[in-house]
Amino acid sequence: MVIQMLQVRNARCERDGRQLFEDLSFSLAPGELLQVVGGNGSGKSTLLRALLGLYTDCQGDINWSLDEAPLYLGHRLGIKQSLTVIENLRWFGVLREAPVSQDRIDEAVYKLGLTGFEDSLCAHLSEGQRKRVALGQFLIMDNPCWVMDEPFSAIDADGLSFLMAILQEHLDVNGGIVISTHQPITIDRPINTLALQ
Amino acid sequence: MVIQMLQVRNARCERDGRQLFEDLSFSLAPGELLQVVGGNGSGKSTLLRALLGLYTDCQGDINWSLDEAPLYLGHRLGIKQSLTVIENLRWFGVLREAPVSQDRIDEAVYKLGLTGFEDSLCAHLSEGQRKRVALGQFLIMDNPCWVMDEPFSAIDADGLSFLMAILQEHLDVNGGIVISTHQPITIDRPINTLALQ
Amino acid sequence: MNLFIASVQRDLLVHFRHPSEVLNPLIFFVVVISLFPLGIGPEPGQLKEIAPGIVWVAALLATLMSMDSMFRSDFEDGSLEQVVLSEQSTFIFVLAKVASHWLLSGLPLVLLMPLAALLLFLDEAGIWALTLSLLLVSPTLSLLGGIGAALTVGLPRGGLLVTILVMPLYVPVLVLATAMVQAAEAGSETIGYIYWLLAILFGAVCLAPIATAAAVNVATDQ
Amino acid sequence: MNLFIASVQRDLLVHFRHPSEVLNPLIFFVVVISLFPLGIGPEPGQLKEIAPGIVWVAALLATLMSMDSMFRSDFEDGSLEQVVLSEQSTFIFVLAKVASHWLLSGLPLVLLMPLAALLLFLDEAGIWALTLSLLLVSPTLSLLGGIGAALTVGLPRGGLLVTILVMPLYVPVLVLATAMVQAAEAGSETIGYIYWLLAILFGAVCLAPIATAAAVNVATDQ
Amino acid sequence: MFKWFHRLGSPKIFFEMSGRWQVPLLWLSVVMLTGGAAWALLFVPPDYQQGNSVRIMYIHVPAAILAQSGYVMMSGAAAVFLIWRIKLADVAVKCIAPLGASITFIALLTGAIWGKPTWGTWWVWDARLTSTLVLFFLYIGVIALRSAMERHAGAGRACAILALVGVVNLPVIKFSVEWWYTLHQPASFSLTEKPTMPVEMWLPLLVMVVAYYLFFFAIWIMRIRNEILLTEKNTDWVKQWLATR
Ligand code: HEM
Ligand SMILES: Nc1ncnc2c1ncn2[C@@H]1O[C@H](COP(=O)(O)OP(=O)(O)OP(=O)(O)O)[C@@H](O)[C@H]1O
Ligand SMILES: Nc1ncnc2c1ncn2[C@@H]1O[C@H](COP(=O)(O)OP(=O)(O)OP(=O)(O)O)[C@@H](O)[C@H]1O
Ligand SMILES: [Mg+2]
Ligand SMILES: [Mg+2]
Repeated sequence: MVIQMLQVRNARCERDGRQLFEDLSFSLAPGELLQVVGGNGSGKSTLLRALLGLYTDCQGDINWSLDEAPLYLGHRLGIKQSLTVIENLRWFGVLREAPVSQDRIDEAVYKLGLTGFEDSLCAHLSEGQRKRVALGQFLIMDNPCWVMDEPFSAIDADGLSFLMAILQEHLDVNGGIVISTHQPITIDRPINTLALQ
Repeated sequence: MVIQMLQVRNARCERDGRQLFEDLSFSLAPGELLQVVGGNGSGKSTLLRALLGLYTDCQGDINWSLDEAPLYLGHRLGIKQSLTVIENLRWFGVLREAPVSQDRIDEAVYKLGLTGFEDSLCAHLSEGQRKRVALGQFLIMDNPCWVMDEPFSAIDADGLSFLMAILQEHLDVNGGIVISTHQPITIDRPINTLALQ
Repeated sequence: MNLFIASVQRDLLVHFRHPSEVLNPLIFFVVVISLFPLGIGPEPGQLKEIAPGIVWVAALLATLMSMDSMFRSDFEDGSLEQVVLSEQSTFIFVLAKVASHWLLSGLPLVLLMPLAALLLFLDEAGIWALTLSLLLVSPTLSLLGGIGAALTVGLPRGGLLVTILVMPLYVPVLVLATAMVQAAEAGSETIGYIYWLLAILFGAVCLAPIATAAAVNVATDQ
Repeated sequence: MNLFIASVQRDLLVHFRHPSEVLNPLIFFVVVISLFPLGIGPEPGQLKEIAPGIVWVAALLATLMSMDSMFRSDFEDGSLEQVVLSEQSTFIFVLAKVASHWLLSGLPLVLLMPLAALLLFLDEAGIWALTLSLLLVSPTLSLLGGIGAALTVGLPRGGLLVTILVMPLYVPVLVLATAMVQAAEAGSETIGYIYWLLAILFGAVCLAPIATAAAVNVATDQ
Repeated sequence: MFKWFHRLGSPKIFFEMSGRWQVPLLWLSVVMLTGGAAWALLFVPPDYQQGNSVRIMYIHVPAAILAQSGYVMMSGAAAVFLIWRIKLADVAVKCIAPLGASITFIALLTGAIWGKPTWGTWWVWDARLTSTLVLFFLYIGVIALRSAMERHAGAGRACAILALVGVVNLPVIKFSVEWWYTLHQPASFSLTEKPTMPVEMWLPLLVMVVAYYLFFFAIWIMRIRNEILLTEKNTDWVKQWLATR
């Protein structure tokens, strides 16, 4: 039997008197991608936050068996406007106690298409460029599990195909991904979907 | 000869020492849709804001010939978190001095899929629902020109096809649309594209 | 005019959603006032002498503390650029913002003033002069403060900067107002001061919103 | 420990991006202090008597004005939830935040204190006691203020509320500190006060970050 | 006239014209400054009441006068920038603010130093002193706003607005503070009436005032030229100019 990264049993959540989801049970094994789908307001973001313990008003059992906490990209990007791209990436490393080499950062900046913007303040970037910086955390660290809330929004077509490639890569090294998105995911792998509502 | 809604000649813009666009000339006639395309950071948002006079550090001639100012949806949605959906929609009406009837608002709320959320504070909505509220301004007013900066991001599949329908409708009544988006526009009409970079 | 009324209504609505927000300036005011006796020592004679000053400074600080938020939320959520776009007069909008700021932080202080003055052993003539002067001056404070608030709205942390920009503008009103209170306590004529304060208020109503509207236009240009 | 240093560095970096931000608390302090004579009247004798109180209140206000922003920007851009997620100790992070707040708004005030005291005609013994008391007290102010800042970070406008929450906590420190200054001016022993202030500081360092960290966890839960 | 104005508004033309004026202006002001100072320190007889401390006057009074007209010049430039959007006017505002603040600080400092022997105290909350202090704060406000908005495109316009608001306020401050002062302070050391000075005291003062103005202009122009070089460093004419150095 594979050891599951994440095991959820009978999750249930109510917000503002509306039932969002109920009796939700699922699991995530290494090398699996779980796509949460559902209309606007169906509770995708709420579910992801609940998984991470960032929203605690849900019932149910949520069990992680990981050595390192999962990486998370949410609607709030977690990057600071008055720091530069590089400084923001470094800070992600500090938070996760991950030793991030300069080479790795340079490579990430290159892959993200931010060459030339290394020392620009994030306040001076475009919407999509800021999103790219936040996505950088997945490139500079090796945490096995990723939780991504709409990583594709604001990203252009090139960026999209690059993102698909890194998702695929991460699965290939037995990483796990929980992702919510309104756009189709085009990777060469089976995708588990979890439909809300 | 058709009277153009918007006529731009030799627009040029530089930001942070980088040339965004140069020698840009185009026009928008009633019933036309102009799609601005380009990668992240290519200057789409900057161009749209410059057209509206919200960014003045660009050179070139920008001439509008409209009776009513265009409606604008930007990266900042312009809705207030501590007001309800209805209150926010009414405020859009006040700003444009448009007499908006209750029926019209109810209809918009219904079309936006926000039934049941009329009196929810926008702070308590999901990302996509908030975007829908901001899109509501296009439903409750009749201004001939729309300027939309990535109206589709955060919107689900249903919402997307609904949006395409209203774009089409607006063009059918001889409205003009300037839109920037990373997703393809699927309407039954010729689309002018303006590629940046 | 429609915009004016709707905008004031909107601001009041937003505030009354969190009823505590309405009380906050008042509580702040009382807290600051009760802090002074702690810092200075509680002798009534001394307190009474400097009471008008203390009350004035507390009122000023309460106004300044709430000043930074006058345009900030509208700027950050994009409402401000919608106003600029709408081709309605930014002057009217700014005036409405100032009016609701005054209704929410100036007027309550005026109403609370008599109580505060009592706390500091002021006598009756002083109390009335104090309340009247605050009534005349607080709209001017909101009007002038609006300029600072609009100038700093695009910056990450405006609070302190607003104070620095606005304080020199406040000096004349502060000086006239305390002079008026002292004149009243000494039993002399105060009508001259009243005229002056009214004249300043009138000037501020006409001119300050122009500067504020210009600053709003600068802030949304980005 | 790594987190502590990196976090302080990050905050200093953000501030020094706008060098004016570093000067602002100082200018604010001087501006507020010069406001009092305007409000109270310019007689030197009277000013000198209440000077320690004025300086204290001004320092308090400068601290309070910058308090609200301690966690706000981190909360709004999502950095705070990243910290909570990271499984690093929130206690350390909070301590780092408080430390940089003190470095940026407490320490400069301590350094400026002698000048401010001169403006208000204080004598030498008073100046030294004032500076020393502020040095001992300002870290406590930052520590206690952090609790209020974290509790209100999720609310639209925290500024005034922070003051209201935190002020009662400040009272004992304020009372001790002014008593110490008055003792020094009267030429009596101050060592007892110093021990007390140190004890309070020590207690605050150990306990306040626990409360603040808990409040941070509540704020990100949504 | 307007055309000339616009021409001068071009950084390049201003740079060329000011290049010819800058050096003579600076020399003239330095000569007058040293000459005036020597005259004041060595040849003017000590005052029968104040003794030698009266010599501070020759530093203090010109600085105090210049502090105020500096603000007027700054707001003039601000108005030009807001109305005609001439970039050079913004540069002028940017360059004059720290100068004005410094000269105001000098006036405050020398006044305080002078106050110690004559009034027995460094500082009183008198009308003129208070309004000078407020003037100082007004300058500081413009500087603080500028440096806070460093990277904003709107920094220039924001500072210009603030400077203009300040100039409207300035007379009101003077008036109110004077009134307040006359209510509370005995007029023992009134500054408002011009002392009836003998000519041999008055003439060097005039020289010093003119010298201060010239020096102020010289520094201002130098700062503007520096700023122009920085902002236009990528243009051809600056590169050519640098090549000829
Ligand atoms: C910090 C303290 C002081 C400040 C801020 C200050 C400020 C000023 C100002 C603003 C002026 C007006 C310049 C003008 O005419 O436009 C002035 C002029 C003058 N000050 Fe002071 N002053 C200070 C202290 C003193 C002292 C201690 C004295 C000597 C007793 C003094 C003597 C004068 C004289 C003689 C004038 C020229 C008056 C005239 O020609 O109108 N000042 N000062
Ligand atoms: N406030 C700002 N200050 C300075 N430069 C900026 C600012 N905003 C954007 N830029 C720069 O201008 C360029 C264009 O930005 P813009 O937002 O117009 O791009 P965009 O095409 O809308 O991108 P996206 O698809 O990511 O939204 C970017 O390279 C960015 O670095
Ligand atoms: N802070 C909040 N307070 C109260 N209710 C909330 C809050 N945030 C979201 N909700 C409610 O919870 C529901 C689910 O929101 P959630 O953000 O999880 O949706 P979502 O599936 O992520 O939608 P989207 O696709 O728009 O991002 C929504 O109906 C919303 O009304
Ligand atoms: Mg969501
Ligand atoms: Mg964009």
